[in-house]
Amino acid sequence: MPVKIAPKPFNPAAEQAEFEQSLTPGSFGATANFVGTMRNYNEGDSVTGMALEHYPGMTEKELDAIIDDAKKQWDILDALIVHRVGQMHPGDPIVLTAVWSAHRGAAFEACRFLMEALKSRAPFWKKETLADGKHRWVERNTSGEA
Amino acid sequence: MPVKIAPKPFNPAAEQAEFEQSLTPGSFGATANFVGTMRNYNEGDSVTGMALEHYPGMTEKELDAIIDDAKKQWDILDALIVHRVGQMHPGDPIVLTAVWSAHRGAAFEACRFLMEALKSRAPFWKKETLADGKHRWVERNTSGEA
Amino acid sequence: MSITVKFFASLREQIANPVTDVDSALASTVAQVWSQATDAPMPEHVLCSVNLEHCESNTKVKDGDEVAFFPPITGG
Amino acid sequence: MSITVKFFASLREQIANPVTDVDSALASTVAQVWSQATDAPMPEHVLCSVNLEHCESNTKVKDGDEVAFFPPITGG
Repeated sequence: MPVKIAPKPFNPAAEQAEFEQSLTPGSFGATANFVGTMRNYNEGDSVTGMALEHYPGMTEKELDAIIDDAKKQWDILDALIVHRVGQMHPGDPIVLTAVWSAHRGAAFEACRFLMEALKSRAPFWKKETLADGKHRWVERNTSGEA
Repeated sequence: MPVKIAPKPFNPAAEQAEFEQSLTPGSFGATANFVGTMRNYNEGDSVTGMALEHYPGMTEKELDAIIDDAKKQWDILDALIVHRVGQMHPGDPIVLTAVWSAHRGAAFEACRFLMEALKSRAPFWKKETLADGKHRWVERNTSGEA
Repeated sequence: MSITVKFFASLREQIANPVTDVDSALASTVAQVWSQATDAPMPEHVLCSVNLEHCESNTKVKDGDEVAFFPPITGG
Repeated sequence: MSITVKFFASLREQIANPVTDVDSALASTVAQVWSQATDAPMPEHVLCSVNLEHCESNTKVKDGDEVAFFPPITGG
Protein backbone atom coordinates (compact mmCIF):
# COMPACT_ATOMS: atom_id res chain seq x y z
CA MET A 1 0.00 0.00 0.00
CA PRO A 2 1.67 3.21 -1.13
CA VAL A 3 -0.50 5.36 1.18
CA LYS A 4 -0.68 5.01 4.94
CA ILE A 5 -2.41 7.06 7.64
CA ALA A 6 -0.52 6.62 10.91
CA PRO A 7 -2.51 7.20 14.11
CA LYS A 8 0.62 6.55 16.21
CA PRO A 9 4.22 7.84 15.95
CA PHE A 10 5.99 6.30 12.96
CA ASN A 11 9.59 5.85 11.92
CA PRO A 12 10.05 7.25 8.38
CA ALA A 13 13.23 5.26 7.69
CA ALA A 14 11.59 2.00 8.79
CA GLU A 15 8.49 2.68 6.68
CA GLN A 16 10.64 3.44 3.68
CA ALA A 17 12.84 0.37 4.17
CA GLU A 18 9.80 -1.87 4.54
CA PHE A 19 8.19 -0.52 1.38
CA GLU A 20 11.46 -0.78 -0.51
CA GLN A 21 11.44 -4.55 0.01
CA SER A 22 8.66 -4.74 -2.59
CA LEU A 23 11.06 -3.34 -5.21
CA THR A 24 13.76 -5.37 -6.98
CA PRO A 25 17.28 -4.41 -5.81
CA GLY A 26 19.23 -2.95 -8.72
CA SER A 27 16.05 -1.92 -10.57
CA PHE A 28 16.17 1.67 -9.32
CA GLY A 29 19.03 4.15 -9.18
CA ALA A 30 17.43 7.03 -7.31
CA THR A 31 15.38 7.47 -4.16
CA ALA A 32 14.27 10.90 -3.03
CA ASN A 33 12.44 11.37 0.21
CA PHE A 34 11.09 14.15 2.34
CA VAL A 35 10.19 14.05 6.02
CA GLY A 36 8.13 16.79 7.60
CA THR A 37 8.75 16.97 11.34
CA MET A 38 6.83 18.85 14.01
CA ARG A 39 8.74 21.95 15.08
CA ASN A 40 8.65 23.36 18.61
CA TYR A 41 7.85 26.82 17.26
CA ASN A 42 5.57 28.38 14.66
CA GLU A 43 4.90 31.95 13.66
CA GLY A 44 7.03 33.24 16.51
CA ASP A 45 5.34 31.16 19.21
CA SER A 46 6.53 28.20 21.19
CA VAL A 47 4.44 25.11 20.32
CA THR A 48 4.21 22.18 22.74
CA GLY A 49 1.77 19.86 20.97
CA MET A 50 -0.32 19.40 17.87
CA ALA A 51 -3.48 17.51 16.92
CA LEU A 52 -3.78 16.43 13.31
CA GLU A 53 -7.30 15.83 12.01
CA HIS A 54 -8.17 14.24 8.68
CA TYR A 55 -11.21 13.18 6.68
CA PRO A 56 -11.16 9.38 6.73
CA GLY A 57 -11.88 8.04 3.28
CA MET A 58 -11.32 11.27 1.38
CA THR A 59 -7.77 11.73 2.66
CA GLU A 60 -6.63 8.27 1.50
CA LYS A 61 -8.42 8.71 -1.82
CA GLU A 62 -6.76 12.05 -2.44
CA LEU A 63 -3.29 10.71 -1.53
CA ASP A 64 -3.81 7.78 -3.92
CA ALA A 65 -4.79 10.25 -6.66
CA ILE A 66 -1.68 12.35 -5.98
CA ILE A 67 0.56 9.31 -6.42
CA ASP A 68 -1.28 8.39 -9.62
CA ASP A 69 -0.73 11.94 -10.90
CA ALA A 70 2.99 11.70 -10.14
CA LYS A 71 3.22 8.39 -11.99
CA LYS A 72 1.61 9.97 -15.04
CA GLN A 73 3.93 12.96 -14.99
CA TRP A 74 7.27 11.28 -14.25
CA ASP A 75 8.96 8.01 -15.09
CA ILE A 76 9.04 6.57 -11.57
CA LEU A 77 8.94 3.01 -10.26
CA ASP A 78 6.88 3.67 -7.17
CA ALA A 79 6.05 6.17 -4.46
CA LEU A 80 5.09 6.08 -0.80
CA ILE A 81 3.22 8.54 1.40
CA VAL A 82 2.84 8.09 5.16
CA HIS A 83 1.00 10.79 7.12
CA ARG A 84 0.51 11.01 10.84
CA VAL A 85 -2.83 11.89 12.46
CA GLY A 86 -3.85 12.41 16.09
CA GLN A 87 -2.04 14.01 19.00
CA MET A 88 1.69 14.58 18.49
CA HIS A 89 4.70 16.29 20.01
CA PRO A 90 7.64 18.39 18.77
CA GLY A 91 10.16 16.23 16.95
CA ASP A 92 7.53 13.72 15.80
CA PRO A 93 7.51 12.96 12.08
CA ILE A 94 4.34 14.32 10.44
CA VAL A 95 4.74 13.13 6.89
CA LEU A 96 6.99 11.02 4.67
CA THR A 97 7.00 11.15 0.89
CA ALA A 98 9.38 8.88 -0.98
CA VAL A 99 9.91 8.18 -4.67
CA TRP A 100 11.94 5.49 -6.45
CA SER A 101 13.09 5.90 -10.06
CA ALA A 102 15.86 5.00 -12.49
CA HIS A 103 17.28 8.53 -12.66
CA ARG A 104 17.51 11.33 -10.13
CA GLY A 105 15.57 14.03 -11.99
CA ALA A 106 12.28 12.15 -11.80
CA ALA A 107 12.78 11.17 -8.15
CA PHE A 108 13.54 14.73 -6.99
CA GLU A 109 10.74 16.32 -8.97
CA ALA A 110 8.07 13.76 -8.17
CA CYS A 111 8.96 13.84 -4.45
CA ARG A 112 8.56 17.60 -4.41
CA PHE A 113 5.30 17.30 -6.34
CA LEU A 114 3.89 14.83 -3.79
CA MET A 115 4.54 17.26 -0.94
CA GLU A 116 3.15 20.32 -2.70
CA ALA A 117 0.07 18.43 -3.90
CA LEU A 118 -0.50 16.89 -0.47
CA LYS A 119 -0.29 20.30 1.19
CA SER A 120 -2.92 21.76 -1.11
CA ARG A 121 -5.22 18.80 -1.82
CA ALA A 122 -5.19 16.19 0.96
CA PRO A 123 -7.62 17.00 3.78
CA PHE A 124 -5.54 17.34 6.95
CA TRP A 125 -5.80 20.09 9.55
CA LYS A 126 -3.41 21.06 12.32
CA LYS A 127 -4.39 22.42 15.72
CA GLU A 128 -1.48 23.64 17.79
CA THR A 129 -1.12 23.68 21.56
CA LEU A 130 0.91 26.71 22.67
CA ALA A 131 3.17 27.05 25.69
CA ASP A 132 0.41 28.79 27.65
CA GLY A 133 -1.93 25.84 27.09
CA LYS A 134 -4.10 27.62 24.52
CA HIS A 135 -5.04 25.95 21.24
CA ARG A 136 -5.13 27.43 17.76
CA TRP A 137 -5.89 26.06 14.35
CA VAL A 138 -3.16 26.57 11.77
CA GLU A 139 -4.93 28.73 9.22
CA ARG A 140 -3.10 28.10 6.01
CA ASN A 141 -0.16 26.20 4.61
CA THR A 142 2.72 28.29 3.36
CA SER A 143 3.82 27.93 -0.23
CA GLY A 144 6.83 25.72 -0.92
CA GLU A 145 8.96 28.85 -1.17
CA ALA A 146 8.69 29.54 2.55
CA MET B 1 31.37 15.32 10.28
CA PRO B 2 28.98 16.27 7.50
CA VAL B 3 31.09 14.51 4.82
CA LYS B 4 31.99 10.83 4.86
CA ILE B 5 33.76 8.60 2.33
CA ALA B 6 32.60 5.02 2.85
CA PRO B 7 34.97 2.27 1.68
CA LYS B 8 32.45 -0.39 2.72
CA PRO B 9 28.67 -0.77 2.11
CA PHE B 10 26.73 1.77 4.17
CA ASN B 11 23.13 2.09 5.33
CA PRO B 12 21.82 5.53 4.31
CA ALA B 13 18.98 5.53 6.86
CA ALA B 14 21.37 4.62 9.69
CA GLU B 15 23.88 7.31 8.63
CA GLN B 16 21.10 9.89 8.48
CA ALA B 17 19.65 8.86 11.86
CA GLU B 18 23.08 8.97 13.50
CA PHE B 19 23.82 12.42 12.11
CA GLU B 20 20.37 13.67 13.10
CA GLN B 21 21.20 13.00 16.75
CA SER B 22 23.45 16.05 16.63
CA LEU B 23 20.42 18.23 15.88
CA THR B 24 17.89 19.38 18.47
CA PRO B 25 14.52 17.60 18.09
CA GLY B 26 11.85 20.16 17.21
CA SER B 27 14.38 22.61 15.78
CA PHE B 28 13.82 21.52 12.19
CA GLY B 29 10.63 20.94 10.25
CA ALA B 30 11.95 19.54 7.00
CA THR B 31 14.41 16.85 5.98
CA ALA B 32 15.04 16.07 2.32
CA ASN B 33 17.28 13.26 1.30
CA PHE B 34 18.45 11.54 -1.82
CA VAL B 35 19.99 8.09 -2.17
CA GLY B 36 21.75 7.05 -5.36
CA THR B 37 21.77 3.26 -5.70
CA MET B 38 23.73 1.10 -8.08
CA ARG B 39 21.50 -0.19 -10.85
CA ASN B 40 21.97 -3.58 -12.52
CA TYR B 41 21.84 -1.96 -15.98
CA ASN B 42 23.29 1.09 -17.71
CA GLU B 43 23.10 2.33 -21.27
CA GLY B 44 21.29 -0.80 -22.37
CA ASP B 45 23.81 -3.23 -20.84
CA SER B 46 23.57 -5.50 -17.86
CA VAL B 47 26.00 -4.39 -15.14
CA THR B 48 27.22 -6.83 -12.48
CA GLY B 49 29.68 -4.72 -10.50
CA MET B 50 31.24 -1.32 -10.18
CA ALA B 51 34.46 0.13 -8.81
CA LEU B 52 34.33 3.69 -7.53
CA GLU B 53 37.61 5.60 -7.46
CA HIS B 54 38.17 8.96 -5.80
CA TYR B 55 40.95 11.44 -5.15
CA PRO B 56 41.60 11.23 -1.40
CA GLY B 57 41.94 14.69 0.05
CA MET B 58 40.47 16.58 -2.88
CA THR B 59 37.18 14.69 -2.82
CA GLU B 60 36.54 15.47 0.86
CA LYS B 61 37.60 19.09 0.37
CA GLU B 62 35.24 19.50 -2.57
CA LEU B 63 32.31 17.92 -0.71
CA ASP B 64 32.93 20.24 2.25
CA ALA B 65 32.93 23.20 -0.13
CA ILE B 66 29.65 22.04 -1.71
CA ILE B 67 27.97 21.93 1.71
CA ASP B 68 29.37 25.39 2.51
CA ASP B 69 27.94 26.68 -0.77
CA ALA B 70 24.53 25.21 0.06
CA LYS B 71 24.59 26.86 3.50
CA LYS B 72 25.32 30.22 1.88
CA GLN B 73 22.52 29.85 -0.63
CA TRP B 74 19.73 28.42 1.56
CA ASP B 75 18.57 28.80 5.12
CA ILE B 76 19.38 25.28 6.29
CA LEU B 77 20.39 23.86 9.66
CA ASP B 78 22.79 21.24 8.41
CA ALA B 79 23.61 18.83 5.61
CA LEU B 80 25.20 15.42 5.26
CA ILE B 81 26.94 13.72 2.35
CA VAL B 82 28.05 10.08 2.45
CA HIS B 83 29.67 8.62 -0.69
CA ARG B 84 30.77 5.06 -1.25
CA VAL B 85 34.10 4.16 -2.84
CA GLY B 86 35.64 0.80 -3.79
CA GLN B 87 34.10 -2.32 -5.27
CA MET B 88 30.30 -2.50 -5.13
CA HIS B 89 27.34 -4.49 -6.41
CA PRO B 90 23.89 -3.74 -7.84
CA GLY B 91 21.54 -2.53 -5.13
CA ASP B 92 24.35 -1.01 -3.06
CA PRO B 93 23.85 2.62 -2.04
CA ILE B 94 26.37 4.88 -3.81
CA VAL B 95 25.58 8.25 -2.29
CA LEU B 96 23.40 9.90 0.33
CA THR B 97 22.71 13.62 0.48
CA ALA B 98 20.49 14.90 3.28
CA VAL B 99 19.46 18.41 4.34
CA TRP B 100 17.69 19.65 7.47
CA SER B 101 15.86 23.00 7.55
CA ALA B 102 12.93 24.83 9.10
CA HIS B 103 10.88 24.86 5.90
CA ARG B 104 10.58 22.45 3.00
CA GLY B 105 11.61 24.75 0.16
CA ALA B 106 15.17 25.11 1.40
CA ALA B 107 15.52 21.40 2.18
CA PHE B 108 14.33 20.26 -1.26
CA GLU B 109 16.38 22.80 -3.17
CA ALA B 110 19.58 22.41 -1.20
CA CYS B 111 19.37 18.60 -1.40
CA ARG B 112 19.05 18.79 -5.17
CA PHE B 113 21.92 21.28 -5.30
CA LEU B 114 24.19 18.95 -3.31
CA MET B 115 23.62 16.13 -5.80
CA GLU B 116 24.07 18.24 -8.92
CA ALA B 117 27.19 19.92 -7.51
CA LEU B 118 28.65 16.61 -6.36
CA LYS B 119 28.10 15.07 -9.80
CA SER B 120 29.95 17.89 -11.52
CA ARG B 121 32.61 18.90 -8.97
CA ALA B 122 33.55 16.07 -6.60
CA PRO B 123 36.24 13.78 -8.04
CA PHE B 124 34.74 10.29 -8.25
CA TRP B 125 34.94 7.90 -11.20
CA LYS B 126 32.94 4.79 -11.93
CA LYS B 127 34.22 1.69 -13.70
CA GLU B 128 31.54 -0.84 -14.53
CA THR B 129 31.87 -4.61 -14.80
CA LEU B 130 29.53 -5.96 -17.49
CA ALA B 131 27.82 -9.34 -17.63
CA ASP B 132 30.52 -10.68 -19.97
CA GLY B 133 33.22 -9.80 -17.46
CA LYS B 134 34.53 -6.80 -19.38
CA HIS B 135 35.17 -3.48 -17.68
CA ARG B 136 34.37 0.01 -18.90
CA TRP B 137 34.76 3.47 -17.43
CA VAL B 138 31.57 5.51 -17.25
CA GLU B 139 32.42 8.44 -19.50
CA ARG B 140 30.20 11.22 -18.31
CA ASN B 141 27.45 11.97 -15.82
CA THR B 142 24.05 12.73 -17.27
CA SER B 143 22.42 16.03 -16.44
CA GLY B 144 19.80 16.04 -13.70
CA GLU B 145 17.11 16.01 -16.39
CA ALA B 146 17.87 12.42 -17.37
CA MET C 1 -34.24 11.21 0.80
CA SER C 2 -31.32 12.91 2.51
CA ILE C 3 -27.82 14.24 2.03
CA THR C 4 -25.19 13.59 4.68
CA VAL C 5 -23.34 16.71 5.86
CA LYS C 6 -19.97 16.85 7.62
CA PHE C 7 -17.90 19.71 8.99
CA PHE C 8 -14.22 19.39 9.82
CA ALA C 9 -11.60 21.11 11.95
CA SER C 10 -12.21 24.75 12.92
CA LEU C 11 -15.51 24.80 11.00
CA ARG C 12 -16.85 21.94 13.09
CA GLU C 13 -16.06 23.93 16.23
CA GLN C 14 -17.53 27.16 14.85
CA ILE C 15 -20.84 25.84 13.56
CA ALA C 16 -23.38 25.83 16.38
CA ASN C 17 -25.69 22.83 16.30
CA PRO C 18 -24.93 21.69 12.76
CA VAL C 19 -27.33 19.16 11.27
CA THR C 20 -25.84 15.97 9.90
CA ASP C 21 -28.57 15.30 7.33
CA VAL C 22 -30.30 17.65 4.91
CA ASP C 23 -33.50 16.89 3.00
CA SER C 24 -32.38 16.37 -0.60
CA ALA C 25 -35.61 17.97 -1.82
CA LEU C 26 -34.47 21.26 -0.27
CA ALA C 27 -30.90 21.36 -1.65
CA SER C 28 -29.71 20.85 -5.21
CA THR C 29 -26.27 22.47 -4.85
CA VAL C 30 -23.51 22.36 -2.26
CA ALA C 31 -24.24 25.98 -1.29
CA GLN C 32 -27.86 25.06 -0.61
CA VAL C 33 -26.73 22.16 1.56
CA TRP C 34 -24.75 24.66 3.63
CA SER C 35 -27.77 26.95 4.02
CA GLN C 36 -29.95 24.03 5.14
CA ALA C 37 -27.34 22.76 7.58
CA THR C 38 -26.55 25.99 9.41
CA ASP C 39 -27.67 29.58 9.88
CA ALA C 40 -24.07 30.80 9.66
CA PRO C 41 -22.94 32.47 6.44
CA MET C 42 -20.46 30.39 4.41
CA PRO C 43 -16.90 31.64 5.19
CA GLU C 44 -14.94 33.02 2.26
CA HIS C 45 -12.22 30.38 2.13
CA VAL C 46 -14.29 27.31 2.98
CA LEU C 47 -13.57 24.21 0.91
CA CYS C 48 -16.10 21.53 0.08
CA SER C 49 -16.39 18.02 -1.24
CA VAL C 50 -19.09 15.75 -2.61
CA ASN C 51 -18.61 12.02 -2.13
CA LEU C 52 -14.95 12.49 -1.12
CA GLU C 53 -14.09 14.62 -4.19
CA HIS C 54 -13.17 18.30 -4.04
CA CYS C 55 -15.98 20.42 -5.51
CA GLU C 56 -17.26 23.96 -5.94
CA SER C 57 -20.14 25.56 -4.05
CA ASN C 58 -22.34 25.38 -7.17
CA THR C 59 -21.69 21.64 -7.63
CA LYS C 60 -24.98 19.72 -7.95
CA VAL C 61 -25.96 17.26 -5.24
CA LYS C 62 -28.50 14.47 -5.06
CA ASP C 63 -30.10 12.10 -2.60
CA GLY C 64 -27.55 9.88 -0.88
CA ASP C 65 -24.57 12.18 -1.43
CA GLU C 66 -22.08 12.99 1.31
CA VAL C 67 -21.18 16.67 1.40
CA ALA C 68 -18.34 18.01 3.56
CA PHE C 69 -17.16 21.50 4.43
CA PHE C 70 -13.72 22.30 5.77
CA PRO C 71 -11.20 25.12 6.19
CA PRO C 72 -8.03 25.47 4.08
CA ILE C 73 -5.86 22.36 4.25
CA THR C 74 -2.91 22.49 6.64
CA GLY C 75 -1.39 19.02 6.48
CA GLY C 76 2.09 17.94 5.49
CA MET D 1 62.56 21.39 -6.77
CA SER D 2 59.72 19.23 -8.05
CA ILE D 3 56.00 19.13 -8.71
CA THR D 4 54.05 16.00 -7.82
CA VAL D 5 51.88 14.64 -10.65
CA LYS D 6 48.90 12.30 -10.35
CA PHE D 7 46.62 10.69 -12.90
CA PHE D 8 43.25 9.19 -12.00
CA ALA D 9 40.78 6.66 -13.37
CA SER D 10 40.86 6.00 -17.14
CA LEU D 11 43.72 8.49 -17.60
CA ARG D 12 45.90 6.56 -15.19
CA GLU D 13 45.31 3.41 -17.24
CA GLN D 14 45.92 5.18 -20.56
CA ILE D 15 49.13 7.00 -19.76
CA ALA D 16 52.07 4.70 -20.39
CA ASN D 17 54.85 5.08 -17.82
CA PRO D 18 53.70 8.37 -16.32
CA VAL D 19 56.23 10.17 -14.16
CA THR D 20 55.14 11.11 -10.67
CA ASP D 21 57.45 14.12 -10.28
CA VAL D 22 58.28 16.90 -12.70
CA ASP D 23 61.17 19.32 -12.37
CA SER D 24 59.57 22.64 -11.41
CA ALA D 25 62.20 24.51 -13.47
CA LEU D 26 60.73 22.92 -16.59
CA ALA D 27 57.04 23.62 -15.98
CA SER D 28 55.37 26.87 -14.99
CA THR D 29 51.79 25.94 -16.00
CA VAL D 30 49.58 22.88 -15.60
CA ALA D 31 49.78 22.21 -19.36
CA GLN D 32 53.58 22.19 -19.14
CA VAL D 33 53.40 19.72 -16.25
CA TRP D 34 51.38 17.43 -18.52
CA SER D 35 53.97 17.71 -21.32
CA GLN D 36 56.79 16.89 -18.92
CA ALA D 37 54.92 13.96 -17.42
CA THR D 38 53.90 12.14 -20.57
CA ASP D 39 54.41 12.05 -24.34
CA ALA D 40 50.66 11.65 -24.89
CA PRO D 41 48.69 14.68 -26.08
CA MET D 42 46.32 16.10 -23.47
CA PRO D 43 42.79 14.73 -24.14
CA GLU D 44 40.12 17.31 -24.94
CA HIS D 45 37.95 16.81 -21.85
CA VAL D 46 40.68 16.25 -19.29
CA LEU D 47 40.19 18.01 -15.95
CA CYS D 48 42.98 19.18 -13.69
CA SER D 49 43.67 20.40 -10.19
CA VAL D 50 46.48 22.13 -8.34
CA ASN D 51 46.78 21.43 -4.63
CA LEU D 52 43.33 19.78 -4.52
CA GLU D 53 41.56 22.72 -6.24
CA HIS D 54 40.02 22.56 -9.70
CA CYS D 55 42.10 24.59 -12.16
CA GLU D 56 42.63 25.43 -15.83
CA SER D 57 45.43 24.17 -18.05
CA ASN D 58 47.06 27.61 -18.01
CA THR D 59 47.04 27.80 -14.19
CA LYS D 60 50.53 28.63 -12.85
CA VAL D 61 52.39 26.05 -10.81
CA LYS D 62 55.40 26.22 -8.53
CA ASP D 63 57.81 24.00 -6.66
CA GLY D 64 56.02 21.76 -4.17
CA ASP D 65 52.64 21.84 -5.88
CA GLU D 66 50.56 18.71 -6.44
CA VAL D 67 49.02 18.61 -9.91
CA ALA D 68 46.40 16.03 -10.87
CA PHE D 69 44.77 15.11 -14.17
CA PHE D 70 41.53 13.19 -14.45
CA PRO D 71 38.63 12.44 -16.81
CA PRO D 72 35.13 13.92 -16.44
CA ILE D 73 33.64 13.22 -13.03
CA THR D 74 31.18 10.32 -12.82
CA GLY D 75 30.30 10.04 -9.13
CA GLY D 76 26.96 10.31 -7.40
